[in-house]
Amino acid sequence: MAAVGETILEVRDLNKSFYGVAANEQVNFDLRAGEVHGLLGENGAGKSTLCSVLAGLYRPDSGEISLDGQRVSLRSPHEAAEHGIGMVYQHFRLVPSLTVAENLVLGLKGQGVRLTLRAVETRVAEIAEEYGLSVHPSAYIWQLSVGEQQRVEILKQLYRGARILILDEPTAVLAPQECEKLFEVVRHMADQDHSVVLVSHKMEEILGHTDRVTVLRGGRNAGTVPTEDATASQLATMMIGAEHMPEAGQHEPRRIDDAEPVLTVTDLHVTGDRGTPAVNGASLEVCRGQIVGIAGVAGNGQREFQEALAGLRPATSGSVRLGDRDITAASPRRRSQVGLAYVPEDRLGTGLASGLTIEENLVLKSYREPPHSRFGVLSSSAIAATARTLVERFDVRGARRQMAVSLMSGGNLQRAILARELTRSHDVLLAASPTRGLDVAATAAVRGHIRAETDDGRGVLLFSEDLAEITELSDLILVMSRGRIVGSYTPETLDVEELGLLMTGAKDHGAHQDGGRAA
Amino acid sequence: GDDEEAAPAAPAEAPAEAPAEEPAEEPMEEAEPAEEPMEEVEPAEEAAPSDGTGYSVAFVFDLFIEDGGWNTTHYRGVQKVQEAFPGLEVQVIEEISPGPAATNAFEDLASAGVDMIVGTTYFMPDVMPVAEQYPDTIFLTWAGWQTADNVGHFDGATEDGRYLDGLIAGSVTQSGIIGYPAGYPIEEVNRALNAFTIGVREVNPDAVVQVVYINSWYDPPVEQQAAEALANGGADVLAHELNSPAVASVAEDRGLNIIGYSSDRSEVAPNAWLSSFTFEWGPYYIDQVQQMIDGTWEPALTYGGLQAGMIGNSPYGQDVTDEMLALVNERRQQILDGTFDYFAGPILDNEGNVQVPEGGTIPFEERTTCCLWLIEGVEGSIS
Amino acid sequence: MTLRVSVEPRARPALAVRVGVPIASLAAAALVGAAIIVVSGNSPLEAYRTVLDSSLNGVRPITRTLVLATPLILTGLAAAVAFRMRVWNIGAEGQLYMGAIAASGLALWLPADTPKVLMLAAMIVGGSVLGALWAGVAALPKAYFNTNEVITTLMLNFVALYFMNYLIFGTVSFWRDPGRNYPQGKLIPDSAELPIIHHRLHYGLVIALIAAVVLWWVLRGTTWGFELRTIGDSPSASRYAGMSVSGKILSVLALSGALAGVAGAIEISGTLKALDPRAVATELGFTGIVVAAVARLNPLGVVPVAVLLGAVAASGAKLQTIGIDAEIVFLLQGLIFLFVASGEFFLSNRLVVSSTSAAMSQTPATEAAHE
Amino acid sequence: MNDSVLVLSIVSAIVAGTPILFAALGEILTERSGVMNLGVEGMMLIGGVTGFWAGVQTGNLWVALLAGGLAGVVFSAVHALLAISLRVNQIVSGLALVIVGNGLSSYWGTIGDAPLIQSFNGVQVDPILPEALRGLPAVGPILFGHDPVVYLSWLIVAGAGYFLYRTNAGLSLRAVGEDPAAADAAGLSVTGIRYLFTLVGGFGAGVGGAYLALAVLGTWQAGMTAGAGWIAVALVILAGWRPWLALLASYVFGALRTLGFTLQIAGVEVPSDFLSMIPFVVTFLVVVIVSANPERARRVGAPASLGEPYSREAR
Ligand SMILES: Nc1ncnc2c1ncn2[C@@H]1O[C@H](COP(=O)(O)OP(=O)(O)OP(=O)(O)O)[C@@H](O)[C@H]1O
Ligand SMILES: Nc1ncnc2c1ncn2[C@@H]1O[C@H](COP(=O)(O)OP(=O)(O)OP(=O)(O)O)[C@@H](O)[C@H]1O
Ligand SMILES: [Mg+2]
Ligand SMILES: [Mg+2]
Repeated sequence: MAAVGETILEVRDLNKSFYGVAANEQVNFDLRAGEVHGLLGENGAGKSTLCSVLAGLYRPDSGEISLDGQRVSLRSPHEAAEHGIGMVYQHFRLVPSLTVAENLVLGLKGQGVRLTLRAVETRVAEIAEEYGLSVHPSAYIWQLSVGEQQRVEILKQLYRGARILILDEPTAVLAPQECEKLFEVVRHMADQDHSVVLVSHKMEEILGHTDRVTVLRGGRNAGTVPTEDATASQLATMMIGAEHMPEAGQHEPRRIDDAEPVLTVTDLHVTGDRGTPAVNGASLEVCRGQIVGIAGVAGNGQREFQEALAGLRPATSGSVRLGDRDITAASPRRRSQVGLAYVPEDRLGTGLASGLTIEENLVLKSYREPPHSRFGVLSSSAIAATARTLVERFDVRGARRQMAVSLMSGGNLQRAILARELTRSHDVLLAASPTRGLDVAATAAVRGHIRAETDDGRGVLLFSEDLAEITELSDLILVMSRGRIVGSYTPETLDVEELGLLMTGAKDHGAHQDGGRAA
Repeated sequence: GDDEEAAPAAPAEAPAEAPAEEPAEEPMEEAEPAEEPMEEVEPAEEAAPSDGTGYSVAFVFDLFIEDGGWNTTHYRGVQKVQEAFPGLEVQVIEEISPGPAATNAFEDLASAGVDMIVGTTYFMPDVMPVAEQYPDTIFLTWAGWQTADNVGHFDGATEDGRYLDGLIAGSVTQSGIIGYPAGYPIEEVNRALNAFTIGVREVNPDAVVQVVYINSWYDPPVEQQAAEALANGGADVLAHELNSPAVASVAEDRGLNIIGYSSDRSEVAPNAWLSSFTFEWGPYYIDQVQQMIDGTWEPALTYGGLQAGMIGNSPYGQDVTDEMLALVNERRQQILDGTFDYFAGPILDNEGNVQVPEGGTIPFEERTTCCLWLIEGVEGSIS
Repeated sequence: MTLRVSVEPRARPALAVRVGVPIASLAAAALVGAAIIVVSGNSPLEAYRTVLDSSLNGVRPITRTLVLATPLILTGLAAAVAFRMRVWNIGAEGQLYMGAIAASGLALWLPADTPKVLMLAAMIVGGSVLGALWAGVAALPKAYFNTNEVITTLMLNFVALYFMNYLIFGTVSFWRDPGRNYPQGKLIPDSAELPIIHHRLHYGLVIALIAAVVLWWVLRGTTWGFELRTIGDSPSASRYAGMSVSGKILSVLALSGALAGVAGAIEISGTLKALDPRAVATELGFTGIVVAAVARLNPLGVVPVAVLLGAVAASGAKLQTIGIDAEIVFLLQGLIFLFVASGEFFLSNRLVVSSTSAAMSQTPATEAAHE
Repeated sequence: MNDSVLVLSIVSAIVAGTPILFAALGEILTERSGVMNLGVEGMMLIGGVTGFWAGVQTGNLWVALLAGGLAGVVFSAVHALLAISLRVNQIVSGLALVIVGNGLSSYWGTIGDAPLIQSFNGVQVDPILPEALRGLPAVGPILFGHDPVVYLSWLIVAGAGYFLYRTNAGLSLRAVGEDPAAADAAGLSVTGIRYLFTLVGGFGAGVGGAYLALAVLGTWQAGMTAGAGWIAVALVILAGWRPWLALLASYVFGALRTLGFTLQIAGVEVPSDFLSMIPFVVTFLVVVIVSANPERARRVGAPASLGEPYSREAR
């Protein structure tokens, strides 16, 4: 076991590209025993790619990796694990239909023939105890909240004796208290001489919880610095190469006593995928020109709530009114026709059809209307024209005419969705985690669009696990927990501490979770 | 529903309407198939003068010649032809399914100058359009009914052999139940079944024949299951009108007796084996080739049984006693002499209707359109 | 630095690739086929010459090939349209039987002096309707309970076969010509026969070709086709866009069944002239699935593939006359499927030789437009 | 008692169901790994002809079954290559196997001067348990009257059930079929496991075909399965990918067919064609009824990644 401070992992001139797009170019990286090493970069800077290479998931096109001075080749996650490298992926890699314990032993060698989970469960209990990662070993993954699932992922790596733990954007899905707990765990592991690679977009996390930080830009090294010498603006510069990041200007919360409600939800009940109740009696009101933000830990019924509002999931009881129209039973198409715009959490797969072209996706909701089609016959010229204008107005980049959108980047995917949704006439915008995983520039652009909504007297219902986003945008902040609205604040009355407690109020929200592997 | 009235009606209306709408059928009425093949078969017996050199014949099969059933019986005929005409060029084309594929096959052969093309199963609809275009080629098909200047058809009177098989089955059965898995409830099958049952009841008036139709000519796993079902029902003798050896091997496995269908199954079922009628296409084929060579060939609808030499019998199994053989041989001789008619009335069907009145019979030339009824003593139905 | 050969997905195959790969696959199949023919003691050259002579060399061979290809085009389209939406309709076989039953029934039921146009229209519409309804029996549970359609359509094939057999072999039905030595369907009147283009080639081919072109256009040029492609691509996105997935399942399976039904109707009206179960049940439906897949579910691609198979089938008997076993012919067909199907891989993936510098192969942009 | 129609029919159903059971078990394991192989019919035919050939050569049942199984393995390897490595549409690859298997087996079985189709195998498949047990009322014939292969199939059913739910390897198999990406990250070789169990499925189908030829039919016939392979595929779905239910389904399917014949003998006034439809209609109805209840549907649902090729770097 290497002494503290000694370099245990070293990456030289790593190259990896996809579809001829260079994700990592000549990347160098080194990791020391017992350090928490931050990895910072914009979307697509190559962070996940680098991590996936270290975890043995991706095969590098070229480059050297050495552990404890020995050159190694990590041809599979199994080989990486044997070298003590474990990764918690941006999108969790757990089998929903199996239990926690089963997921832990899955793929472990030397387990013997019989599946004996009892031993595992006791060992798990120990580790959980040691690192304060409480989960129920015999619970099914699909029953767990996202936060719990993340703990399972970390447990899994510790259980496998990982000495190098890679966490890819671990806080993206966590409530503040959960984040704090996570960083305690991380620190504790470092003290145990484990090394941790911490990927994040969030400056404060990097500054607050790492020993050194490596910044990637456009797949290349932008430098590695000790955290104590680093400043936010310096890192930002390294990240996006510009002196100052775009200002996310705080805005004036509106007084809305006079305004009439555009969206009224009364005592809504919705059932989840597994037949268990997901939303139990949620009520709220969104007025013209108002942004209502719903904060909450993933898996507390937000998704089912959104889907019910969008008409993708039937409401078992309660009512939804758009203006003075009752749309409780209306079809998704009808809702969109009468003025509901929806930016779903899952961009590729729900918001956009991944195999279709950008043009086709931009008319996904208006293809039936002239000029895009008449009497069921599509007009490719009209569709192309619409696409061209939208791409310009919303500055969608990287789109090629006949190319499947799955090849486009995260931020551009989101821009495309906004372009389509916001340009249809609507009174209410329903937006779910609209900036998750987007970099600063993209985030600023998206938030700008959302604010602009209220200026034209529309109402916005905003779901997000990112508290900062909620507080920055909302005129009214609601807290969702266990499928209910459990708290309500205006920006003035906001008490982040208390809000966080409400969000994480109870831990066994699992029953409402469906796999929880966010898009 | 419609079957009840349809079944008895069919034979009645068949002759009535046939001439009206199908003049081509008339040869059927006129031809006296009973003797027609008789006299003509003679020349085949004494060695043929020509050895067939310079002539060519092709046989088209819908399955392969080794199927151990229908196609094998025809292939035996082909081999007889080759023996009789060493110089004759003989081609065998297998696995031609009816429809356009068959039409193509016949066209290929005709255009290649083959003098006589024989379809060994019901290929008539596929042959007719080709025959029109190749008037110099002779076409023969099994069970066809519409002749043309260069098209004739043939069929074997299974019932002759089946009646004799029935005599044996009836004598052997202890349980008085005989299982009879068959393909489809069609005239030919029912006719043979009825004759078989007549034989059975002649020697064993209380015995019954249980028939099961599997609605396929070839489905070994299902044939096996049908045989099992019948054995489970108490049958101790199995007879069948199906092509695969599956039924025979069930009989052997379960210690029953087996009457085959047109081929000797004694290898599969050495202990269970009793006997089977056989199709003897050889004499007919040889005769037709001879006529072609002599230039005397005339289109005909040939329907021949024992008398025509188109129906024979396989070797008998160990359980067939001498007195059984004696009876069988006596009856065979009487049929050959024309002094015995197993279809002599009265005949009731298994629903109690009179199908053949006292003193009546089923005339040989009307047999091919019989029967859409099952005779008294058969358990099962064709509805 | 070391060279490494790696497999990389293609965004969009270039036109040259999309044409070249299938041809290469065919060549490979022909080679392996040649090997087998040699083993079976015959001359590959003679064999392949025979295939060409009896299928493509001359007007008559070509007409025969096309006669056999016609139903395959239609069943191929039937599979293509369903598979495009990831609805695995294995039931074209039974739907085709139903089409044949309906068409022959109408031809016999309508007065024989009905004008040809009306008669043919009635048969084809009738065939497509019954085919669609039969597919509907599987479509309803699929649409409303998401019942696995592979098993339901498979079971319905057996049921349809027994039903067709019943009509001719099981009873003296309206379809059956009574009092024949061997059960057979009543011949349809002349007014019900498709006119002949040449030799035995009938206008069913034209109907099939029109169907192919129309389906191709419908898939890319209509809202219906757009919805079908979207659902096939990502169901949740299409639900989000307000499309009715269950409704589409019904209409797609109905169209698929209708196409198979038309194939049955055309077989009756164009080649068989009577309902003959033995001639109708020749696996045209199953073969259509493979045709569609080999054609990469592209309606226009279905046509050449079907013709290719027609050509191989058309030479079946001729090959036997030169001493090649019937089974070898099936084997050749199977090989073609296997190889062309494998070729699929090289359409959606490319082998990349990479060295130190990241492989800079062509970007999606430089690759040709999609179908 | 022991020759009552009921008892005998149950016994017959077991005999008839056994070849299908072997094939279905193999296919269950294959599909559990996420690979769908519709080529069962073709693999059974290949296994049948090879097994029968081996039977004729050696006269030894076990050698023959092994040979049949191995032939199935070789044949399924083609599907593995196409479906797993080349990511070919699995339905197509399966159908191609059926076509090739049909041609190849018929060819082999009918060539030569002593073709298999005319040979008979000396293989003995007799009951193994003592007369005393076999004589017991009802249970005797039903439980103790079978040949060793039937008992082998029961062992395999139990083994497969134990394997799937009680062993680490079984856990890995289920994980690969449910979520290959997660299994991959957990250090399992998705490709390796899928290859292995595709071959296992081929083995099952091959043994099924060999048993059909050697024991059930006692002879080899070209295209002798006549759709049995397709029924096996259907029963896998009907059984909800569970070995025990597959056993039940195979026997019930056989029994339903026998029922149709029993009804014919009883002379019910229903055309035999419609009686022949019974097993297929019942299967259809059961599948629909099961899926009609979402809760039940989920429990007997297909492996989540069934039919989906997996590629590590695709996203
Ligand atoms: N799955 C993919 N296949 C092929 N090319 C891809 C894929 N994903 C991304 N690319 C290419 O890489 C480029 C950058 O993608 P990436 O997702 O990193 O964008 P990004 O930097 O995150 O931008 P944004 O900030 O808008 O998300 C895109 O232009 C896209 O063309
Ligand atoms: N599996 C893949 N297939 C194709 N392109 C990929 C794949 N993974 C990453 N890319 C591309 O490689 C580049 C780097 O992506 P990567 O996910 O490493 O960026 P990142 O820094 O993790 O971005 P983010 O902050 O959005 O997670 C991007 O252009 C991305 O689109
Ligand atoms: Mg990105
Ligand atoms: Mg990332």
